[in-house]
Amino acid sequence: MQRIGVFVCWCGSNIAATVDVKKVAEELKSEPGVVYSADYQYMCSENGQNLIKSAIKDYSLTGIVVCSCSPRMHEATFRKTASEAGINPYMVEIANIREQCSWIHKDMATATQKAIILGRAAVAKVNLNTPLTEGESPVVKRALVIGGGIAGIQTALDIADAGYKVDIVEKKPTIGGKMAQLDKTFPTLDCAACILTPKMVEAAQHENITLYTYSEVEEVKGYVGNFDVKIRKKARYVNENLCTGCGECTSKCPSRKGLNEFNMGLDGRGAIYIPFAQAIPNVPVIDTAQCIKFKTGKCGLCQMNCPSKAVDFSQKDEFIDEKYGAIVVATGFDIITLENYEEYGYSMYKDVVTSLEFERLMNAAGPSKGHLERPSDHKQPKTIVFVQCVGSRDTTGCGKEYCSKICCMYTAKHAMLTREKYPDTEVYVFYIDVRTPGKNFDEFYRRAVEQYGVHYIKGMVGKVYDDGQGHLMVRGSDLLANEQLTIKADMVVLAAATKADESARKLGTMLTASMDTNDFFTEAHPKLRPVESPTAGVFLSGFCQGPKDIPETVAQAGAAAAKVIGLLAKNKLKSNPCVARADSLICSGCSNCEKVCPFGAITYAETDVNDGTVREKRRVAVVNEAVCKGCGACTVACPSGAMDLKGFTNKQIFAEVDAICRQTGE
Amino acid sequence: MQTDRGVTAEKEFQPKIIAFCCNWCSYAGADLAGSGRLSYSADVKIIRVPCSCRINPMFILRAFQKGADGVILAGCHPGDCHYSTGNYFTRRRMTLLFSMLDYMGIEKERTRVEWISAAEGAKFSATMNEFAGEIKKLGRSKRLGDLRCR
Amino acid sequence: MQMIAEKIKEKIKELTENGKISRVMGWKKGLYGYDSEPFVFENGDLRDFTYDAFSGANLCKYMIAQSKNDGDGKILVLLKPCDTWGFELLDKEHRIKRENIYALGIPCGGMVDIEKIKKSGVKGITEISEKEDTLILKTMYGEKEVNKKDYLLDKCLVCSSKEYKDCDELFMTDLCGDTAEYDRFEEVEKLEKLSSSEKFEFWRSQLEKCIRCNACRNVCPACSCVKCVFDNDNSGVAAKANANDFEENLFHIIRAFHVCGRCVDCGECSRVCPQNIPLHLLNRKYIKDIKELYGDEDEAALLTFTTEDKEPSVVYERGKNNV
Amino acid sequence: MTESLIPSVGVVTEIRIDTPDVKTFRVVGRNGKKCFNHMPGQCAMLSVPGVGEAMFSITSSPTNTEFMEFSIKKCGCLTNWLHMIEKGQEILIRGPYGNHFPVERELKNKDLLFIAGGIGLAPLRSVINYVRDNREDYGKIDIVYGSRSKDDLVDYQEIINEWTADKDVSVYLTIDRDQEGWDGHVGFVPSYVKELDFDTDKTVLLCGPPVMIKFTLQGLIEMGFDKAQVYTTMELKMKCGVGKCGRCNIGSKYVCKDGPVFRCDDLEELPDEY
Amino acid sequence: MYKLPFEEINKLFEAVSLNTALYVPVKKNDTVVYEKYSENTIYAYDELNTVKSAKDFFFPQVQDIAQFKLRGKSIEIINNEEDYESFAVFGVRACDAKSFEILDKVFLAEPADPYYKERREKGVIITAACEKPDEVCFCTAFGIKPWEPSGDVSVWISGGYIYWQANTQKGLELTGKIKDIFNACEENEIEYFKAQIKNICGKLPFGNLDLKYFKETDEKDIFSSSVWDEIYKGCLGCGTCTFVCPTCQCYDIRDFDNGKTVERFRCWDSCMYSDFTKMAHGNPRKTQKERFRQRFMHKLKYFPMNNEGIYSCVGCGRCVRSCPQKLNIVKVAEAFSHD
Repeated sequence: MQRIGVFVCWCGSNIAATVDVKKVAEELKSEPGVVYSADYQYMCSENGQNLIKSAIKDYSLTGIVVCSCSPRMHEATFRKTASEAGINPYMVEIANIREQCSWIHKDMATATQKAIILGRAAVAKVNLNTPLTEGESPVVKRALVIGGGIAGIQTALDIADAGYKVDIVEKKPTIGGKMAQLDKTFPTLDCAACILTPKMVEAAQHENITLYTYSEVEEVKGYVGNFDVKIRKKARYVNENLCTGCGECTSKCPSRKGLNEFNMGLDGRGAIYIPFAQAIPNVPVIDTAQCIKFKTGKCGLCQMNCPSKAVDFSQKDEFIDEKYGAIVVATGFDIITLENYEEYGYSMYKDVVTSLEFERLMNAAGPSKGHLERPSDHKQPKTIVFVQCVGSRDTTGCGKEYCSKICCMYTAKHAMLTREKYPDTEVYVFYIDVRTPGKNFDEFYRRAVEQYGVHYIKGMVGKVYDDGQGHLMVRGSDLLANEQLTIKADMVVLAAATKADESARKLGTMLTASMDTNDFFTEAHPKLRPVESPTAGVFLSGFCQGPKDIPETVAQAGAAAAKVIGLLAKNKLKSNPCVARADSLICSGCSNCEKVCPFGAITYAETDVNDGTVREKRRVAVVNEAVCKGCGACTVACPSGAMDLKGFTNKQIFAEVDAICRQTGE
Repeated sequence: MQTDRGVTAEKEFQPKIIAFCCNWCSYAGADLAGSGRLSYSADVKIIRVPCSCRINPMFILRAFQKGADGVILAGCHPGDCHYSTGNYFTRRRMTLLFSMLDYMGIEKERTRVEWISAAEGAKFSATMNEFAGEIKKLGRSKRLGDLRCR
Repeated sequence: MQMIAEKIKEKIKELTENGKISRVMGWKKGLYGYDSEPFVFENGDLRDFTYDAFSGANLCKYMIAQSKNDGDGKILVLLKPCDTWGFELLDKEHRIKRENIYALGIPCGGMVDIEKIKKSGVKGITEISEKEDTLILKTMYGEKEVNKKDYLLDKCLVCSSKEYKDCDELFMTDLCGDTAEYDRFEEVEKLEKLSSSEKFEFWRSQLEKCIRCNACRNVCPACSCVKCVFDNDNSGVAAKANANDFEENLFHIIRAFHVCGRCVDCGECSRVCPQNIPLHLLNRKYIKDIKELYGDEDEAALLTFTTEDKEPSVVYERGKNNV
Repeated sequence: MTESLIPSVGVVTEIRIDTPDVKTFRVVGRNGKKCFNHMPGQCAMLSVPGVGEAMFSITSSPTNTEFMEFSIKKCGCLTNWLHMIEKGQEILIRGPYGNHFPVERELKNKDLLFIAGGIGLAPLRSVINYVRDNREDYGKIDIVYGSRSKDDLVDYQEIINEWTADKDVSVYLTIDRDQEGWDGHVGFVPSYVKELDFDTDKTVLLCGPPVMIKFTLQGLIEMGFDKAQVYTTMELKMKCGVGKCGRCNIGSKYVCKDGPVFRCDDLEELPDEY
Repeated sequence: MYKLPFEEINKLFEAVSLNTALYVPVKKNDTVVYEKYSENTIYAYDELNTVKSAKDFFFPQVQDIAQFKLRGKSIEIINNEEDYESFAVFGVRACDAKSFEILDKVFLAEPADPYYKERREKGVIITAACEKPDEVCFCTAFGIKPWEPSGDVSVWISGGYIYWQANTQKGLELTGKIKDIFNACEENEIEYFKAQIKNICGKLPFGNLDLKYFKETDEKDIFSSSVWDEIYKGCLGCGTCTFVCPTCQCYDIRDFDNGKTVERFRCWDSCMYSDFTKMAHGNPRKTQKERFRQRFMHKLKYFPMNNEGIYSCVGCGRCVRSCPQKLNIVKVAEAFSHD
């Protein structure tokens, strides 16, 4: 049984004008456990708090109830007061008799009666409160960034600049990501490589950044502040420390059948290759599926020609175990495959290309050295048709339901650049809607239409077919003119929908970070916490959270970095003590709670249980208090009631219900 | 073989209504209703829970047992849950619970779920008034109640 | 059936001799021919082993206790198709040590409800023999023959699948009879169509019979909690008896809710109720609801969600047509 | 006679803290008088509405005509609650229940050896004080009492101030492990009893945790005692107190009605269920 | 002895119910229960037994004891003022009639249970002979004669007549009040009927259930027999057998807080439940084996030891019929008889 003190606040006249505070104090005095009750003009004032403190001492109170304003206002204040007077801050309950009572009721009798009932409920709850202590856990001052695109690089740089160690894990042989493949960027038309490569170099040279390229995250354990991560460093068969990046090997490789991924397969590369000239690290990698040495055991020309003896066919995958305080997901995006869109003829006609391929074709470092030529016969196309929303905003189930966000703008960019470089080229764009909500976006689009004379056609393309004479016939509808039209084109460019990178799902599972049905990571709060995952210590940067253009990605990358820096700046993490707790004597280990936990805070352990009757080793739920946020979803999923929420226990809520329902008219 | 001890003098019927409010949206909505002086029925008493997903069907049944005439749950709008997914679970749980109550012939109007954000003080007040009015019309909960507590 | 029982026995002997199993959870012949009981046969002693028209009991739940000790070796459990669903659930919820169990799927052509035979007026049954679908009943008041198919357990009348889940081996399962044609939601639909007060009356008249013996709970493969909330004095809802109608309702509502989405519709709750309360109608209501509201999902309905789920108000709307 | 299971109100007039987990509660009726009379070894049902009801042995001697005392160890829901109350709190009490030590028959004129461990002193204290108050009816008194530590010795003040002061009463205290400020014996009760090497013509009253009872009894037999010389008391879950609710039986005997006091040779006849 | 044409049985019920509340077995909602007689009551004479036994009349599943009001440190006791109305139960079978004698030994033993005692005194038991005993019946093993049931009044339904015979003072008093409705009858009119039943009882498969082992073996030896290790395994630990049993009498005492007072009541409990003997620091009956053993040891050994050899079983067959997994006392007795 507690010794409870009740403190009824007048809040000046805010409460006292409609609630008979003396009567409330008097009535609550006879509630079970209450040994002291008082009223005062302003409980939150220093005098009011002193009143509480001295009552705690004089009456050896173990719990207090403050009947006052909303707990959202002053709960923290009174908790501090209690704590200063030597009782646990969680032995405080607030009865909200201002917002929920005096301010909304006019009749004194009604309001007083209600205030008494609210006070009773609070007393009933405090009777069952137990002292709670905030958990503490140390923070490892190191961050992991998964993904080495612009998002990952920017996040890593910002964190590193703040003085914390950062590791970047990139599954490809080089960092840079999708941005490195781009030609120009909208709406400013500055060169992507020119702004990205310095950042790549900076990341590589930063003393606080370690790059793990050609590497993947293998396993994640632990929780916020204390993640244990295993990283697989895939064998490149080239010793990074010895290699000077001279490129001798790549030129000597006799196999030329490899498709150059960086150029979207538009040209070839050797089995040992450096993805592109500015790759970081500038170290080749061997494609074992292509390499003659790996396939037949004979060859080894690269090894023989390497001046620094860096080629090593016996290299094995390496594993690195590292501890991190925070993890940033920056896995980026990819574009969908187009097998569901046979009507566009992508797999049939070489001259039907995706926008990303077009990007490479336009690029000075691309397969055609920046000269626009079509893949089939390397002739310069005279008529180009761009098709937007290929797989985006698609509710048929073939593609993605969401808008890929960037296509409108890059298509306008492509159209504009084409017209600028090759004014004799006719450019058509089929669109459903043109979406340009960004700084200078609409102006950019209008320039394409007005200044560069790009033909925008609102409508869909129904079919792309070959006219037998080397032309692509694009049949579509013009919804504004309300007519069917067929355009004889030399080249068709498809704005294929974006999708989350395929590594995201596996990673999401490892991180117990929730994802939406499109495999984009879910943010902790869509408005208020857009760069945090609901899983504490996991942050989101860039496209992995949802479609974004470069400036948005960089902005979010910086925001994620700021959050990480905020976390790493702490030496210890204090955790909310109102978290779930599993009673191992009752827990059946059924895993139902784990399935509803949005934070991955519940794990299971074979535990010795002994309830005096049964002694056995049993699978029992364990709550990681540093990760649990205290929502209580698990408590209802648990049929046996083994899972309870501290601070809001089943018994406490029952007691509140009972107190409110208790008859009074005696 | 039970004894009926439920003899109470009927005054004007004053329903007992419990509103479980999630801390982040609906409780804040109630606060906003308060600071906006948007009056609602005094028969409604609020119990604060961290998230609507904390509400166990047993709490609702317990309220009816102890004499409540109506129980309303208020939480963040789907998609806006402070804990990201809590109210999605609430939605399923309560849909199924209410469906069962209905199937057993217990007036479905006595239970309700509403999504009320922290900005919707007016909605909070209007919802509570409307609910209280409905319960008043329905009268005392007889089908789901414990005579001992009357 | 007797042939099948003999074959099963041979199979058991073979598995025992191969050292694959150490004991067998099966049915033991009873006193009257219709009361075979769940029994653990040990040391290869299969005396009184039976598998007959009355082996309706689902043995899967015994596996919780029987598989606990690693030192005891493997136990063979005989499972009819519908028994395997509960077995799979127990496995999924980590309630059994699957590695200590050898699950043998066995054929089932529907089990007989002795109470139905008795209700048809047959008294004093002392012995029963089976000949194909005919049951020959020896009674204190003479002999009688009945067709097995006329007296199937309610759960068998709505047999929906002969699919075996999570078994180590299937044995003669091609001998399974057909699934039933009967619509298992028919009774639920009938109730749904009643007015609110008719529904109330119906359930009152049923639940008032409840003696709170816990048979429904204890037999249920979904009710496998180490300690049930209703037994836990600390839970706030513990009770040993229904003090009044509220407690009758409370117990069954909460039980239905706790198994909601997990219930495998094995029908054991109704089979074991000494008061013949059609408890399956509660659980089946949930199965129907889930099907209608959420469709087929891999996860139990209450352990998952979609952002497009129906609002709880769907309950009011659905009920509008029948006040 | 009938037993309606309806308790009467008792007032807790005094609470003494004995050990970190044992408190002794003084209880009288509302009229300030004893709630009822009892014999040494008998029990009473104490309860708090909504919390629980449980059986406790009455620790005070029947010769105390003013009040009853209960020494209660904190271990469950009700006892936790009792440990939190303050003076003046009303509780519910019914009884007395069960049999008692045969102070008027078999124990009369005998030399008595009391052996207690921990809270096991509670039921024996009633007999010890009864015997001390009727000193001429009994022979020599030896008391062996042991506990985990000095702090865990129940009734320590009374033992030191009164019992050891009595003539013809020998008190032997022991604690399980050595600790500062203790110059008495250290060791477990069963071995201490053997060390003390008592005459085997004594009648033994034994109470304590099951393990201690088991080993002490073994030791006594080895020393030459007969089981028929040893009395002990049992504790099982009880609800009614009158042998009807059906849960406290050991074999055919109900602890609440046929016990709690058993002679060890009788106990041996019963199935080994405790 | 009196008689009355069977089709006029409601006339009898009417007459009895004018004097005292009358309960009659009826079929209701797929079960057989006692129902307070009203003109719509249809006596389920062809049902051998009610699903639950008749013990409820004297030992209801829930019995209020008292209420307590707490205020500050004080407790006020409010005694329940319960009116015990007089009543008659019709159609009790011989087994259940015998069960009351067994319950008497518990509840009327010093100190008597006032609730039971009061109800027992207020109740008139009208038994009915069993025309068609069932295979699950084994009452004869306990010396019960279904052709001659005990009770305050016994009735036989045979040859289109219902025969009425008062056995006790209570029975005679009731008979005195209603005898006008009866026809006169020869004492030996139903001898043939009785003989018929007796003859059928001879065919009861377990009418001579062998309990020698329990009678002759020492309690400790039965207790430690290895047979228990095998036979309990099918037991689910539910309370069905104990709740339908006419002689099971274990109870729990519990409190309920109704918001105004704390109500103390007692309710049936079952030794089959795991928490039956559970204490804060342990449980002497750790597994279902111990609980299962307790139930049958109590019925077949402990109870007879304490009560002149009378078993705490009347062979009504309810547990045989109701056990979800078909375990029962007959199987237990049989398991030991083969030992």
